[in-house]
Amino acid sequence: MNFFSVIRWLAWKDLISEMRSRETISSMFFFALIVILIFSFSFSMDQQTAKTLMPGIMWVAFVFTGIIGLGKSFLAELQNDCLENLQMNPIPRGAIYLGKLVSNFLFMLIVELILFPLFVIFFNLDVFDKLPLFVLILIAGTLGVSAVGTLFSAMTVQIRAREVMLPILLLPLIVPVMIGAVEATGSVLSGESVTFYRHWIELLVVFDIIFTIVSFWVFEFILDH
Amino acid sequence: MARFIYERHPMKRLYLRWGGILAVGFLIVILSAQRYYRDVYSLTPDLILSRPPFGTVRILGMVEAGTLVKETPSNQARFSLSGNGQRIPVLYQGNRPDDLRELKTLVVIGQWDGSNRQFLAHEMDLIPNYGFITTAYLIMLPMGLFLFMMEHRVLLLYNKIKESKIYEPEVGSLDEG
Amino acid sequence: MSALRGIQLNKSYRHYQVLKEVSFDVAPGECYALFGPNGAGKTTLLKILATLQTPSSGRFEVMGLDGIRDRNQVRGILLMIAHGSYLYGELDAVENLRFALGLRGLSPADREIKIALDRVGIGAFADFKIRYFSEGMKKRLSIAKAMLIRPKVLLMDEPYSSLDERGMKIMNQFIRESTQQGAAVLMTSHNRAQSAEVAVKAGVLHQGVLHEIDVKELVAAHELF
Amino acid sequence: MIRMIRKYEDWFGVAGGICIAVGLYLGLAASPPDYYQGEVVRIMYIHVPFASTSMTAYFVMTAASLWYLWKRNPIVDNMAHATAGVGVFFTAGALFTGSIWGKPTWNTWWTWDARLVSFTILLLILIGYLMLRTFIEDKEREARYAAVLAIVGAVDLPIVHFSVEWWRTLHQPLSVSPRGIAIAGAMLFPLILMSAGFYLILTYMVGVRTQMLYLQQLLEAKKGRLLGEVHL
Repeated sequence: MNFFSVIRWLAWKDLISEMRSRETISSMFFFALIVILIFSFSFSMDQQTAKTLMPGIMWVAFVFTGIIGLGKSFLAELQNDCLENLQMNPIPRGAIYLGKLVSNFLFMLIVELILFPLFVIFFNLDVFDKLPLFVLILIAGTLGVSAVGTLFSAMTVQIRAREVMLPILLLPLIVPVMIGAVEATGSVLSGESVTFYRHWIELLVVFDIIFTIVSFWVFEFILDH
Repeated sequence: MARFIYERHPMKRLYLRWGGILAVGFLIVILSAQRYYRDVYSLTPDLILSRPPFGTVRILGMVEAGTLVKETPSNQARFSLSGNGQRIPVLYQGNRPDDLRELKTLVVIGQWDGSNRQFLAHEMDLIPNYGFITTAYLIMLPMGLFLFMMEHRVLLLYNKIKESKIYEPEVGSLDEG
Repeated sequence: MSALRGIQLNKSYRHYQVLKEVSFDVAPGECYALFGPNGAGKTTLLKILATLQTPSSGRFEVMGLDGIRDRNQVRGILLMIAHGSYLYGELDAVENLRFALGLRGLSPADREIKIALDRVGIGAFADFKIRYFSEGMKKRLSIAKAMLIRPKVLLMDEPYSSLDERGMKIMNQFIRESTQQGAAVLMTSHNRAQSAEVAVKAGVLHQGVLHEIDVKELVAAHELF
Repeated sequence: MIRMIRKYEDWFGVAGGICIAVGLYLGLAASPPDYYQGEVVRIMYIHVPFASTSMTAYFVMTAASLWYLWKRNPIVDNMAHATAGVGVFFTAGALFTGSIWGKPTWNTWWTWDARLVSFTILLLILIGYLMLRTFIEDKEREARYAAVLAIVGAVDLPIVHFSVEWWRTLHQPLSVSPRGIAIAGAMLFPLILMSAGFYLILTYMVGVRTQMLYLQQLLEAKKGRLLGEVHL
């Protein structure tokens, strides 16, 4: 009914806007690129250390770019008071959350999928036989970050010092995602068998489910009195 | 009198209460300092050699390697204890001499025998690390301060709310003319 | 039955009480014009009625529904036209209309949208991005949106601001049409002459207190407050 | 409710003070040193109460936040706010005493142990909570957002704990074991006394701070109403 059409409309609106301006994705992409370059200069890695450090560097870059994208996500709604309009419309608040989650998740995932081949080239990885696993980890980790991030993006966009508050609130909460994603990526890279890192992927999935549900429920209190 | 202070002067009551707590705290500090000098404070071997003490003292040092000789039936042990570049011979006679090991740092308690130039120990103790304990318990100070500030602020606010009057402007606003 | 009724609404912010015991009544087909100096609480009153804020005490009814308890139904009845145009800069005029209507579950035919745009005089700019629109054009687009939605209760925050002479005429024409179709309109305004053409009731909000005045006074009086 | 707090809080304060005083004496002087850890074990009598009270403080804060979202009682929000302020202090105390205890026992100030990491995250969330509250003007919105943050944090903390625990066991076998001390009866009593004292003091502090925040708002409201008459 109305619920899913609202999600579709919101995601459609964000995707169309992004396709026309390319503002968010390009800024996320170049920021991530710079983060990667700075990391590789500051560690002066050889082949072996590169392999051990790579999952951490990759996820730090992804989360930082994610924060950039999340910060911009609700900022666009502030122009022309669009957020007020969303609040005044007779639509379920959870649908607004899910609509924004879809677009945030897609933006982050697109940037990550562009960056991932660069990682493969920069760090000389051979990943081609395990590509589906990597994509699964990417999706699970990104969903975790954007599920919590969309909630806090909506929260911080309406307060002072929003640029500072989003990372301050978000980063401590996504520690489990970081640990799970970095460990799973590292294990896949070092060629361990799936049984050794299955629990990390499970952790990510559980985190995603829990926080999508919790955020979906509490989002009502952010947009509504 | 007490009732008067209690009800009419909440500020005074606050200061009295915290003065009392401060006094008790001060007393505890003095008592524990005394106890520290009696039971915990320990000398080092070089101090023993330069200024031989009287009575029971505590000495902190390390059991020198290769000097420990245990005499099992008589519960005795001989070793030399080193610290600050000096060493003194120790004759230990007491409980659990098995706990003695070479290269172990410990505290021995006993008397200095000036004529034989050796230390007669009857008890030993672990290294006193009261520094850590004291530091950990020092957190009670900021905790008290925090609480004091809060109580003080509450009373100030009560007074302010009681005293706040209707605002009276000096001149009429321009748009009232 | 009244379309919009406020009953002893109070609102206090941190520093001052904005609204004091504001009560009013707008019947269907009526237009109520609200005047008052800057900072008198007009916009706050509208935001409370638009369910964006809660009153500190008191209540209001929209078509007999409680504005706080049944706010989801109330939101379906109300439409607000405010300073913020609620438009997305990267979408063009038609897409913005489709999005706004889509959130309310409406999907008008292309021809209806074209007619609405032509009536407010911006048909020629239908596929321009909103980013390039002037404030007056955005306001006209808002009128087109309201025409398509046909709400039962219309809230307008300074409808005449940033509109040209023709724009004001279009606005008044639209208000007249809406009231003839049985809609209730509550507007705040600083333009006495224009409001007097459509309003049947008027009030002055001064220092948070609402005084009802006669509509004839709107043109006759030298000074309202 | 504020009247109730004002009426009963002193009893909590006095009882807590007595418990802590007696507990300190028993813990620092009367109880025997631990066989393995020696005198250092006395830090336990302050560290364990700090740790358990800070967790309780977060629990209370979450409960108050849920209650606020349900009933919208401003005093409950003040209470959640107060608990966060006091909780920051207790959590920092737990980390501080834990770190000091860690040095003589494990010869390190810090280790990436699951408890330490979860307490650090707890501290960060609490500080973020307090910062968030200072950045919002609208009181009602401030209360709502803070409550949401508290609830999300409460859901997150157990997950953080488990993930760090898994992570630890993977990277280093637990050379530093959790503080498993076989607690003798003579040590148990002062520990219980200190814990009880800390819980009472926590209640007292939350009471005082709730009052403080409530009165601050009252004063602002009072000033504001008077100013409102004259200016706008």
